[in-house]
Amino acid sequence: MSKLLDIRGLRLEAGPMGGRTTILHGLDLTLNRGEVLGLVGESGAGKSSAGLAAMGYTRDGVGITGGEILFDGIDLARASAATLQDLHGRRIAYVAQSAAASFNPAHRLIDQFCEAPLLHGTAARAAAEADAIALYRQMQLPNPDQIGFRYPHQVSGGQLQRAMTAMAMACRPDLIIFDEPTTALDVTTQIEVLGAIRDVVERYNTAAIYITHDLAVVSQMADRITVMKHGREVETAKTRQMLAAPQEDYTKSLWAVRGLKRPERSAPEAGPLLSMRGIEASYASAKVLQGVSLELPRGQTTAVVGESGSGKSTLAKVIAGVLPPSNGVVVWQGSPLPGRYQKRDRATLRHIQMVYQMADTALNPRHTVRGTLERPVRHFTGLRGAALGARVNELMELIELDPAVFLDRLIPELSGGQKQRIGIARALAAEPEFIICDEVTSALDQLVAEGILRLLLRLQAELGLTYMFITHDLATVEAIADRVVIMQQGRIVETGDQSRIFSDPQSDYTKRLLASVPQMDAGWLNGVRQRLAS
Amino acid sequence: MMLKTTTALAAPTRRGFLAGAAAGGMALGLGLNTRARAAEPKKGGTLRVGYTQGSTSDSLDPATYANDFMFATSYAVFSTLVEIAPDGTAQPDLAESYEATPDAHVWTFRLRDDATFSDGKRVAAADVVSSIRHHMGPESKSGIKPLLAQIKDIRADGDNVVIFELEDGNADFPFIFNDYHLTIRQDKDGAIDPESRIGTGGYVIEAFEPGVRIELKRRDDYWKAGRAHFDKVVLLKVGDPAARMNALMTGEVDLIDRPDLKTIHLLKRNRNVKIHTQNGTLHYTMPMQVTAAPFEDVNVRLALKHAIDREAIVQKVLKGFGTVGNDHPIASSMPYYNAELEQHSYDPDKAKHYLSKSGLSSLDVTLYTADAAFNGAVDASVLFSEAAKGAGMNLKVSREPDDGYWSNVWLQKPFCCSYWGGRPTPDLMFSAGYAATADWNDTSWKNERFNQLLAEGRSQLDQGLRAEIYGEMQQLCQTDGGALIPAFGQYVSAMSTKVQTPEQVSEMWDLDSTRFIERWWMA
Amino acid sequence: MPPLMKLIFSRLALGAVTLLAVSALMFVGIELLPGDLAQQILGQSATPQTLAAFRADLGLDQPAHLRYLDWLAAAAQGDFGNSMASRRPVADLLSTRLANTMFLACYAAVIAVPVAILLGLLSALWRNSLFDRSVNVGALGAISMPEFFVAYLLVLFLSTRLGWFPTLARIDEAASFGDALYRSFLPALTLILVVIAHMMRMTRAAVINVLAAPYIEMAQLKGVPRWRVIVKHALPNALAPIINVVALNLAYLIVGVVVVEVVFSYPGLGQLLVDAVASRDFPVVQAVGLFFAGTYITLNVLADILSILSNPRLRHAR
Amino acid sequence: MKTLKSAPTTALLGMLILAAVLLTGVFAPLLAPYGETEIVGVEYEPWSAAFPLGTDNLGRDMLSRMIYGARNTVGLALLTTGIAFTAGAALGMLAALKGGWTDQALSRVIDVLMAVPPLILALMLLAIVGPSIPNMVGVIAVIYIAPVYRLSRAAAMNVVSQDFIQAAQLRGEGTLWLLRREVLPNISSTLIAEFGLRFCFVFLFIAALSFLGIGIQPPTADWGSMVKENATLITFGDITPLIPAAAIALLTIAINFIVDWMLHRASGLKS
Repeated sequence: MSKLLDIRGLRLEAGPMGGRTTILHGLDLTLNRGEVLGLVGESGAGKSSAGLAAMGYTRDGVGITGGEILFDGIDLARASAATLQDLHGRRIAYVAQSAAASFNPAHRLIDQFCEAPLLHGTAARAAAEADAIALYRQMQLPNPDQIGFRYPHQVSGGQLQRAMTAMAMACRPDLIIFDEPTTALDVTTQIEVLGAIRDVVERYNTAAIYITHDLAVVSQMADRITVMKHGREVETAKTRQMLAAPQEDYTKSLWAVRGLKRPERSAPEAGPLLSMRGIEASYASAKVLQGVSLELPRGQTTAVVGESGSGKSTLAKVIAGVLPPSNGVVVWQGSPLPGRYQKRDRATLRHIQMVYQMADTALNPRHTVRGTLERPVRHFTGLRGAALGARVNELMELIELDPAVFLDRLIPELSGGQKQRIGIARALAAEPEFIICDEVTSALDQLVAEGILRLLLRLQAELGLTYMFITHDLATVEAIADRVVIMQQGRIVETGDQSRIFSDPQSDYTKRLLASVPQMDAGWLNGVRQRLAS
Repeated sequence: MMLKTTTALAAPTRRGFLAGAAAGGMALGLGLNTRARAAEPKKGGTLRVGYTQGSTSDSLDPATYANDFMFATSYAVFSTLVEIAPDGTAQPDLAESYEATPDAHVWTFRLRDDATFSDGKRVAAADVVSSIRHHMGPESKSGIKPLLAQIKDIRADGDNVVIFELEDGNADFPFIFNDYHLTIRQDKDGAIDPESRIGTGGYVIEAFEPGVRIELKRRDDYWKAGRAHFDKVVLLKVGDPAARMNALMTGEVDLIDRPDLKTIHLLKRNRNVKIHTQNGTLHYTMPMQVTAAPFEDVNVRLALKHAIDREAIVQKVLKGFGTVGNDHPIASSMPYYNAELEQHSYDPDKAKHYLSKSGLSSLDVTLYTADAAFNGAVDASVLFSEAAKGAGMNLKVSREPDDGYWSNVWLQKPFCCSYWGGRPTPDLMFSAGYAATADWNDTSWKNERFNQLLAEGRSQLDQGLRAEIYGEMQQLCQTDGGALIPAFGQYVSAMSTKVQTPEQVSEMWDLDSTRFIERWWMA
Repeated sequence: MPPLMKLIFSRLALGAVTLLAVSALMFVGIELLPGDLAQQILGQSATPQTLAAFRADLGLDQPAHLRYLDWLAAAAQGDFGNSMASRRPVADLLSTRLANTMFLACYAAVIAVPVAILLGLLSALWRNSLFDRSVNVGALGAISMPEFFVAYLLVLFLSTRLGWFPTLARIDEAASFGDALYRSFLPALTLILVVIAHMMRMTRAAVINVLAAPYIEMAQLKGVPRWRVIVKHALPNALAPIINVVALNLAYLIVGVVVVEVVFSYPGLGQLLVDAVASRDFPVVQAVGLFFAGTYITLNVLADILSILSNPRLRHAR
Repeated sequence: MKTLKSAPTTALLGMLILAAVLLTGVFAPLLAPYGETEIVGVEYEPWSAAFPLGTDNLGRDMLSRMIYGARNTVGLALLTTGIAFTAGAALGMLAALKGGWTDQALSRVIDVLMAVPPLILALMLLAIVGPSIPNMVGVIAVIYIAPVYRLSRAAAMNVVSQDFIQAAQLRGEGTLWLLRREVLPNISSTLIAEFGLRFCFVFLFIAALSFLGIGIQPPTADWGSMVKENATLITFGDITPLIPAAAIALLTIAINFIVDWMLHRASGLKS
């Protein structure tokens, strides 16, 4: 097997002179022709930078400060701009995480497909278009003959992702860098995309670097896996080996995430804390919720599961009173709630709190942690002075952050996980009975997410909170939910105790959803596809 | 608007009527050839003039003339019954001669028979009657209307005699007809068409864009001998002083009015440019309304009169184009000028003295000003307030917008800047702006002795007594009057050396009393 | 694309309403101005009875709201009445000057817009290069000079010193097109210098802003040359803000040129409006004012529509 | 301090100049060799030891007038811009937060205001209220409220769509608090940047008004009217009017350097 790519002692540094931070400390990677290497790690591991560096490309402010990148004998670290320009798109191609953002909204898909072949002179326009359509067909895109003549915004995310893979294939490169190509997709679509990618890569025997944080996914795609942490290689092994017997503790810890289990709980106290009857809601003309009815048992966690567009977040908005329902009623402890939060009394506002998906936008970046917490405490409990300070410290203890260290930091100075904890603390400040958690973990790395989930479970145990947990990630559901509500296109398709839903799902959709969750088994993908095909 | 110095709005009637009655009184029906002649005029050439004034609202209707631009046009395209000659005498123009009954109650004007309109028609008595009537009667909004009030009746006697009957005798009556309002138009069944371009003047209108330009072409059949030398004349409105000077220096125009005095010393350096000045009776005033505090106290008035540095204003504002004033409106060049009067000058101690006499320790007054009042009024006011500081007074300068200055400030504010085009005789000057009854008594000064002398003077025929009377009146103005008159100005214009002027030009108003178009020529 | 149409129509309707409001505003403004036309024309010679006569003659004695409604009714039928001062139909008064103003504006725009955008693109392309910095400083210098001063400087050097161009921008029906171009070069240049900076800076900012988008990185990783990235990938997505700033400056070229008109005694609308305001000549103020407001609004609506069209998301529905 | 270190030289230069001008303004009486309006010599004296920049059209010391001019020009422009921003930003944020009718009403009024040519608006308003300095400040402020409103509305729109606003609303916070504590801090950098530019426009606008004769009243020295007062000299190649003009240009450029840097940082913070 001949080496296609050979990275030796690659150092990447970022930032201005003085405050430079090292992104990669002397990374070594090799890749043979036709081989697929999985690059795994949490955010900040430097896997994306490594992937881009493999193309001899670094983002603004990042510089290669050591080592070499031998692509087919050419050292990309020292290659001229012209050389790189010639290689990019022709022999090395790139597939970005968010296809929606990485397609130029101003041009049609096929024009963007043809750009590289034309520029590199590998094909004439007509030939390029024909090839595009052929590839679209191989990628199992719906009506491949026309789809290319659409604009990006007219095509769904999953299809875009496949179209981008096709585009990468345009010049039949020797190497493709896949940078988290499915992370932004729903599980059911993810399967299709993964399948399509793997087929085409195998078919043209293209070498690839597949970057992801999801071990289950990478185990479907890669021949070899390299685990990275903080810019360093942790361990590298053949996929099966890695799955069967991870050597390093860190690698093991990545597996361990699946270990989280909620405490067994006694049956719910009588009477739901909150219930909804025949809720209908719509944005402008588009109806998002159609006749949703459900009950949230006191002191338990109800997970609302669904893919994007299922209306699960809208449900949260209705309960919170941000989006008054056009029909139906929300009942809180037996009494109906006004549709608009403005009309609700402070007690109600206080007892229904929200924790948001994006901690970055959920917390005011111009406030300190103290400011963020003091305001609601004072607002709801009326505490002042020393008592106030004490309460804020208490909250910090609750979310396991050291007040001394964090209270006076600005929000942007916190990590993603810490921000999310502050978000929770802000909700707790109101001393609520009920908290809506809207995708609270989906933006976080698995280890961090697990921490948050543990915290939520602990708080529930200590404070007897009731959760409505909105998520698309079934692993999370399995970890913490007592009851599960499955939503699709604004309707509830199935409701039930967690164990029951997972053990024997009734509706087809639920079945498909469950089946689509990637498993830690290299054969899984094929299996699923056959099953779904039949 | 800002750059049309709105003086124009005021100008016509302020300096208009009767201007130019000569020092020696009147010379009725004198021949035309007594005028001193310069190097023989030469026909031909085009004169391009850059004018400060001129507005989009200009029209040919003689009742609406509001600025130099239209005055000049009026004199070039039309003509008047009487014109004031450079020597200040009244000369018949469209009229061939005129005579009055002994009591000067009835005036008979005989028209010349060779005067024709540009369409060839001969000027008839009816034309004159309708042209004058156009400015009379309740509907009229002509600036000269008040002066025609004295006319009881006009009638045509045959085709070329017009007879005026007056309310009272007025020996100066013919001078009225030099006014640009009173240009003669064609009669159409009892009235004139005010917008008509048909006139009796030396030029016809080729193009007229109000507020932009007017283009004139000489009439080959002009009836007046020895006039209208330029083949073509173009008047351009060039509001910005810098633009005017640039245009002159780059040879885009041959003549500009009101060059910026600030930079005239630099303009002089240009070899192809000559500066033209006229003395005349133009003077700048700062009227204090003697009915308003604190000006009702004569000592305050005197204090202020001694707190202004007149030399500085002549030098710095007029750039030497003028002479110091002595707080009365009679120019040294005018008859009956009182040379004995001691000259008021900048004297802080005196000012303080008068101030203490008025019982005031300090003085806080506001002087309202705008360059609309006169070119440099703002600077003059600033100089004044600086000088006044020296006399322990706080003189606040408030700059008003140029537009509406004459309607909103003059005659309204107790202390402001103004100017007078001046009058040829003390009697006319005093009656216009200082008589108790005068519409434009802008100081509301009502001095019994003064008004009594004014009446006497008008009827008095003995020159010696007249001198005494007017001498005393000047003294009264100076010591008691409300008008602070820092300086007499000159009309300044600049022109290419190619432009030739007669040795003697009429000095009353700028540019040969705005008759330059038919009097001047190209070398 | 009905939604787009709806958008355009609503914009237009809004424009009309705004226009109405502006006319009312201007009317009130003139009403509040000290003095009226009669006083302005009669100046100091105004005696109460002449004033009264004049006012009656002009219809100024009628109550304000009536005068406004009368005017509005007539204007609705396209009749803007006569100038109170000169008695000439407003239409005649406007026609030539309107032409002049448009001529000057187009003249300046035809040069300024492409140059500005080109400079903007180049300085975005060679960001932080010497070129970029010098263009930037030059632009700032240009906007930081008072307009009339820029004009004077141009006159000094190009006219009085070198004698290349006339200082008076006299254009009359006699002048040929070439003539007109030559005579009004200095005012045009002044305007160009004034507007170019703003547009150029905006273009640069907009393009640079887009350069941060993932699809730009994608393009580079497809081996697309830098200039092509800028022109083909960045520019189309930066159009909206550029169009808007261009519209804004075009409006300025038509509306905001009073000072330049004064310095070069150029017979344009600005001068007319200022005159009319000074002489309280209501019909003229209204006509010109409305024309200006109309231009501004039209240009903005146009800009909106264009930026909508430049956005495929809105151009091609899902 | 840390941020200052990271500032590019251009920005530092800008701040240096701005600081210098401001200090000059504040300490004008101490720095100026002669009084603001004091007539100390013959008009248009050439540069000399006594009059480092010569004298102006009335024989006042140019240098002293420049120094006092710094105070008046910058002071007034600051005041005017300040007013325009307080009002414009408040209204803009309110419109963004409330949306619906409040937004519609305000935005339409602003549209009308913007549709009238600013210079004409200024001429009219000043003719109505009379051209005193307070009036001028007021009028220009009113005129500049419009663009500021639009900017702050647009900026605030991005903020109000974020969850922390919703969180505060669900808490039942009052409008004022939302504007002051939640929205304002997040658009301040944009506003400051805009402030710099508007500030320049404002004193150029004042200069234009002076040129048309209704600007700052004499004998007050401000750079704009100083250019105007001596502008005709340029015709003859005398550089006297260039001095205040250069001062204006310098200040504008300086401020824009700072602004560019701030904008850069603002965008940096977002990403």
